[in-house]
Amino acid sequence: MAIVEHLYPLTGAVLVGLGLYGFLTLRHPLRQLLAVNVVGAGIFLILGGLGRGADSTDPFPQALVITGIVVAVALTAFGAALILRVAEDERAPDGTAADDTNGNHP
Amino acid sequence: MSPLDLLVAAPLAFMIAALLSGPWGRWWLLAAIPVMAGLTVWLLLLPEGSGHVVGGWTLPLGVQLRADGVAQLMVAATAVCAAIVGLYALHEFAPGADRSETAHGFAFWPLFYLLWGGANAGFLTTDLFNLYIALEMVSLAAVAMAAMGSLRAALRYFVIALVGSLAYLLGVALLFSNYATVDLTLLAEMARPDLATKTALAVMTAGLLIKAAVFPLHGWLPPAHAAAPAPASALLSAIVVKVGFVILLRLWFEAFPAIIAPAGLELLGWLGALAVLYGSVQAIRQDTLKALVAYSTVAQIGYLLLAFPLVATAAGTGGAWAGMTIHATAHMLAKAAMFLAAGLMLKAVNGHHLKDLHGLARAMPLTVAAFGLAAVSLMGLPPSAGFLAKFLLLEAAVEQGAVFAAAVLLVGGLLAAVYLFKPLAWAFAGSDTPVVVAKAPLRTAAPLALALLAVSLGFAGQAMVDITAGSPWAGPPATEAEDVQ
Amino acid sequence: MTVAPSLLLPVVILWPILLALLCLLPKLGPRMLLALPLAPLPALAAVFLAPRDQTLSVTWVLLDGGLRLTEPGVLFLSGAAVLWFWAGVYALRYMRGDPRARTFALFWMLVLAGNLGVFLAADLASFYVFFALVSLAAYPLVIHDRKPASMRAGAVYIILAVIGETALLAGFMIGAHAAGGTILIDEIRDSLAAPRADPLVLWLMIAGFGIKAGLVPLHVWLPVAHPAAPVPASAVLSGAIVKAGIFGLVTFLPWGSAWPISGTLLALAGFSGLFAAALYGAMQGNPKTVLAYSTVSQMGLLMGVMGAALAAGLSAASVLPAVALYALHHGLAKGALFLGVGVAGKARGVVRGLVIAALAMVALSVAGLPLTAGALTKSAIKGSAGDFGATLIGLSALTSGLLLARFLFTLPKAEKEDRLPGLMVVPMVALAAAALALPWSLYAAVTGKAPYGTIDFLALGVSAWPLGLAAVLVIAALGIGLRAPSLPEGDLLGVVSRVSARAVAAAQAAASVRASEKPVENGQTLPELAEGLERLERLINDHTATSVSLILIALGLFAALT
Amino acid sequence: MNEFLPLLLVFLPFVPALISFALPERMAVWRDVINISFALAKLALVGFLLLSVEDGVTTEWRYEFLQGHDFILRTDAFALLFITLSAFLWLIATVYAIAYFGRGPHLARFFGFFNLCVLAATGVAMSGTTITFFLFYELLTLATWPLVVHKGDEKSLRAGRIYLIYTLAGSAAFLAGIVWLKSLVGTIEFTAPPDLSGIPRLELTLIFILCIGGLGVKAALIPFHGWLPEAMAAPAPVSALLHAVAVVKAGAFGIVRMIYDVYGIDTVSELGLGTPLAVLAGATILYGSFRAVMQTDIKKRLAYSTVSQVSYIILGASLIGPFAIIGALVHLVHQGIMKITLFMCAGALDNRMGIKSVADLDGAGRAMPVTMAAFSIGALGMIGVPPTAGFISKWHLGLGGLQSDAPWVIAVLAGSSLLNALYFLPLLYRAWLLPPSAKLASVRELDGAWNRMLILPAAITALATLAAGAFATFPFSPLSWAKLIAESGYLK
Repeated sequence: MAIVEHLYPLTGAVLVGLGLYGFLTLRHPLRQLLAVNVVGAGIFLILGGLGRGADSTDPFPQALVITGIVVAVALTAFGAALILRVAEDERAPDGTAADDTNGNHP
Repeated sequence: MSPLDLLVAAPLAFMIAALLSGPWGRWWLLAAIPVMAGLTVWLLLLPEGSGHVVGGWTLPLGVQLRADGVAQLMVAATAVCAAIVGLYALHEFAPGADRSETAHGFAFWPLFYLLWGGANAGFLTTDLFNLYIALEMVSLAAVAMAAMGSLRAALRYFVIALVGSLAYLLGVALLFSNYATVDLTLLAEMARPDLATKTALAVMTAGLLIKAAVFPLHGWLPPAHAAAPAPASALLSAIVVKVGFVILLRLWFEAFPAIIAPAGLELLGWLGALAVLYGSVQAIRQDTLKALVAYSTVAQIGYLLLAFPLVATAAGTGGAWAGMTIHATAHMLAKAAMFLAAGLMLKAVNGHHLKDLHGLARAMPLTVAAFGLAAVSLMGLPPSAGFLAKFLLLEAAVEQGAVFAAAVLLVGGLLAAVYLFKPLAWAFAGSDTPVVVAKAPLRTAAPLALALLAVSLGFAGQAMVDITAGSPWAGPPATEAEDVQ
Repeated sequence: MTVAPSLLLPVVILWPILLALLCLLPKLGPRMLLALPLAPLPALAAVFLAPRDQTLSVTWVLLDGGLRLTEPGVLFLSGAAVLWFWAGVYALRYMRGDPRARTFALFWMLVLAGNLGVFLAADLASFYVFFALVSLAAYPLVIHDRKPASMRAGAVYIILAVIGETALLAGFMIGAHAAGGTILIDEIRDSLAAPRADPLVLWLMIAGFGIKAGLVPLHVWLPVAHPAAPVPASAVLSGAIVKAGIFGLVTFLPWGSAWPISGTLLALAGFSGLFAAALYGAMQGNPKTVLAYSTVSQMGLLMGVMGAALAAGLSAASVLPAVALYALHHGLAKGALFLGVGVAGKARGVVRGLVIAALAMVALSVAGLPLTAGALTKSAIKGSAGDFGATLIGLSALTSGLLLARFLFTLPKAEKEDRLPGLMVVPMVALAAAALALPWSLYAAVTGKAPYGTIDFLALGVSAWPLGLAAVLVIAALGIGLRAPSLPEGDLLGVVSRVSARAVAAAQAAASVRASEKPVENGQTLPELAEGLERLERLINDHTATSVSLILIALGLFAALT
Repeated sequence: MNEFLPLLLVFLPFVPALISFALPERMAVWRDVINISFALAKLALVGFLLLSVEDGVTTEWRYEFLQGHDFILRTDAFALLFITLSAFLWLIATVYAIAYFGRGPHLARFFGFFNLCVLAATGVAMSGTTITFFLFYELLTLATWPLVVHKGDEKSLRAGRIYLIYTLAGSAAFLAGIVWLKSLVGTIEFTAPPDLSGIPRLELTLIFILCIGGLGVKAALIPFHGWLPEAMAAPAPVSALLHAVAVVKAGAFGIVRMIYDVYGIDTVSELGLGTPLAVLAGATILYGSFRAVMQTDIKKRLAYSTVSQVSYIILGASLIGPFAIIGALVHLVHQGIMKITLFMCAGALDNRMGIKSVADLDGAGRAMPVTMAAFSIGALGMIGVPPTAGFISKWHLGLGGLQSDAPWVIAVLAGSSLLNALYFLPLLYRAWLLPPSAKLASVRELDGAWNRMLILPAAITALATLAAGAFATFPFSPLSWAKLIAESGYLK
């Protein structure tokens, strides 16, 4: 029973660990973004699991998780767009991109 | 109705309005400024610590917004900064000739209001999860603004900020699992020194340190802040990092002062000291102006953390607390002024480097004066607010016998003088007057006003001290501090 | 009526200063030569009219001091005033047409003011002011002709003058402190007379005044500086200005208390100067240099006597009148001799013979030929000198005789077209007459004895043997055609200046070496450090590093919190 | 009304500062007129205050800018001494600066900061607490920096950098010291020294070292004097101001305040802190003089001379004794008028004839007799030749040294006088006695109103040098004031 009781948090912790590992080792921004999403999923799992009571489910953590997921989706979308723009810029032949106009580390 | 939720809601409303108005979005600012000013004044007039629960839900379910001293001060300072930076940006972010300019002109204004609203939420909320949302709003706006300068730097910023947010969120989750609430005021009552709480606190703090760009987690800041357009840089350096800092304050001094061991405070203090020294040394090394100013932010944030052990050890709502909050305010104003001035100067000479400023003091005396006045406050020289803050911190450090902290405060000021006088020296160099093309020269008034405010707040020291002392948790009660030891 | 005479004292000083200021006016400047004889007139009036030993306190000026004419001061003042007057008359003719007449007049007035002021000062501050004025303002007189030799002499003069001033100031300060912070000269002298007084004060004062008065070995400036100046200036330098130093000793030395060591040292220095300077001077080729050495010698005598008296602890009343009288005679005589150099250089034939005869008379008086005024003053002073001193003084007639004989033989010859102006002859004659006559008339008043109450010719003759020997030697030398060797001026000065030149050169060399060794200021300091910082910053910017630090900080915080 | 008088006095120069900043260059005449009239107004105000202080009335203005931290401006006798000096020399220096720069470009900034500088100096003088003092002390640093780098060439920028590093480091040390002291005894007003008896000696000593070290930077005590000779890169009016009134004086003034009003002479003597400081000052005197001898640049020579001369003040203050403090106070004024004379003359020589190094000086006295006469008086004053002001200072310092059982002071004074003579007299010699070069012969010193205006200030201060010495005991003379201050406050 003990394991089942802690199944959600434990799985969440594993996901956080995996995501973190990925984030540390992966170099491509898109992969990093995905790794971060894995971490996020882990955290939501932990949070969501908390509300799961024996008789009734506490809606409060669920609400938090839903809000969190909305935020995470928005951010992921934004990040993906950003990555896309960077990739476009890198592909641009003339280098007129707005990137690094103020090159701080020339 | 309460100004508390309006302060968050109004900017968001303006955001939507700006988003919908397209090319004319920027003119909403003229409506936003009086509205926000009114709300801010209202906030300042509220009695200390008066709270407002959003939507009528009671705690622990509801989300509480509360006007304590630090919130009042930070919201007010943010309003001033945002208003002035916004006015400055009216020219810069207008529909322009080419596509990217126009795109920036469209994009900036919604982001601006998002940032403003997010920051206000971050300063006013006592709900940890809501703070997460605020943090993300601000980060999103900040990254997008940074992206206007350098996509690459913005991406790096984004990824790292995301990690920080998640670390914070993890902590929130842990706390909720432990206490079944995420409201600070409630947590403060039931805080227990157990494993989960400590883990949560450690993880959240680490995450917030990223947001506040504390050494050695500041790596994202200089490229992003240096690359962004001047008004964006000003907002980023002035406001965004402060949100992380204020949440940190709430965690350490409001929610968990009872379980915090001195060693933890010491650790933060050390990080702050290192940040001051490291940021200053890096700033001295820079040869581009905005990078220099950005590193200066790293150094200045260090002071805020340096103050942590001082605040905790201080006897009451004494000088250290006031010093820390005044420093945050002063830095907000001065750094915004400095970035705006830097932007004007660099635009005028069409360069990035310090040497491009050659002789500019004669061509643009007012802009250079604004830069200089802001520098005075950042260096902590009298009679500026920066001096007041540093003086109060120094006094606290000396009273507590914290020799190292005192030394860092003084040396940090000196190093600041070294890097800040570098650009000034260039501006004063030579005897000829360079020919510069300054578009919309009236904009000089913006940095000048901010810098003058930063300096002249030094005369209103007691008023600021009084405001910040209004926090119900400004400085832990003496008994609790003793318990820890 | 009682007020008026004492008010003369400030006039004595202010009048020449006023004249000096007039010299600054562009139009009036060169014509101020005519005013030279006017400058000392108030002093002459004061000699007769001003009350003695009555202090006129002057408030608001300097440190609230005063002016006062003491008994010895009267003699000094009168001698100086007479000399300044006649030298002024002489100068107004001698300097006519000189391109730097204005400068000459200006500094003449200033030196005059300082010189007379020294004799009147009642407090340290004003004394020091006047002493400095006379020292420093005399420099332009010394270098008046701007010849290299004069410039060198001037440099030596100014260096020693400044050192002397400094020594004096130090001495004054310590003295004033010992006397309880007062600045009144009398009180300081009294405190020096106290048994536990600090000898340092005395030595500093002796050094300071000694430099001015040509005390061996501090005299080195004198034989080069006095001859360098124009003739009338030389006359006042040698006749009046050195007396400022003597007067300083007269005023400040604690008469009446015995200072065996200090006194003996002063006596030794003085008497050695008496002989050494005379002998060295006898081997000079320039008549003015010879006279300058004579001054060193004569002042040596005076200081030797004062030293002896100090060692013996004689009272002021027994020493000072004789000293003052001697100084008076020397001042007038030396003035006459110096002026004579100029006169002899323009006189021919019979006139020249007369001039030389007159000068010889004065010279013999200085050397102490019996029955002359010089002998009179010497006899007066012998009383204070002790037995040994008296013997030495007697013997000094030999060296003085040789020296002054040398002087007569080195007098310049006139050119064909030279005309002897009366305005130059009259001052010389007047001074000579005064030198020969005044001591006679003053002797009784000063010493309280009649001169030569009983004249014992035999004793006189015997006592004159050194002078006779000198005469014999001179005649013999002339007879066998022996010529005196010509030594360079300035004796010890040569050695000192060579050594100091070498030291300066060495110091300069050392300084230049140090300057070249100094590392060049480098804007880009410590490149390795900069590179290290750069690398560190790049590392921190990496996301992995950031996340690792994040974890580490979280762990650290956790550890710190538990 | 009297209550606001101190405030008015301090912030009076703020008006011309703002006006100078704001007026365009073509209205330079108005700027000159306004600057001079405000300088005159300030002088008049000071005169009015002098009379009231003479009657024993001190006015003060206080404002609690932070709880427990008062901002106090007070006109005690010592403050007025310094203010009188600064007001007088401000007028002089303003006239001189106007003549010196003529109608050059970018003068708005110069006069703006020039006025701020005077504001800060006045504030330093009138500060009634340590923290108020610090505020103005730091403001002074900031206001002078733009003046130091005014020329904008490589040398000036370097000088400005060095100046800042030195002075800000000094201020930091000073700040640490006063905060430390305040944490021990609370707010320190300069009316009566606080009770320091309960505090450990070590702590007091450390604080003293911090404060004196910090102040010593501005006062150019060795080893903190390095910035001063560098700052010579600034234009002559700035140097004159830096050396005579503002910066170094603020440091010396602060040290006097430290010893007499913060610690109190009893504590200082009990801790045995006076003698080491006096020895340090003595060493500075000799070292500065010695270095001055080696300089070939006139202004550098003067700069090292300042290093030496300012330490006279510190020497007098640290000896602790009636004569010594009188000497210190009177030298505060005397050094000001003498040094400003020298610098204004040096500036005039440079301005009119391009004379910068000692070797260029040959025959300058022939070409510019009035300037050189003023210079000579200043130089003689520095040497201490009577009856100049320098003599009066030295006299009191020497006696003070003896009174405090420090006879070595006499040796220091004597040595310094000799060295002073060694580096000043050759200048006079060259200027007056050597033949002028051809280019100097064409200079006509007093032709034209500008040139007369350039010479006049130096002539006035030279006369003041003479008068301050010759009429030292005149009522209202610097010496009389110094005595009044010493008797009324410091020798009880």
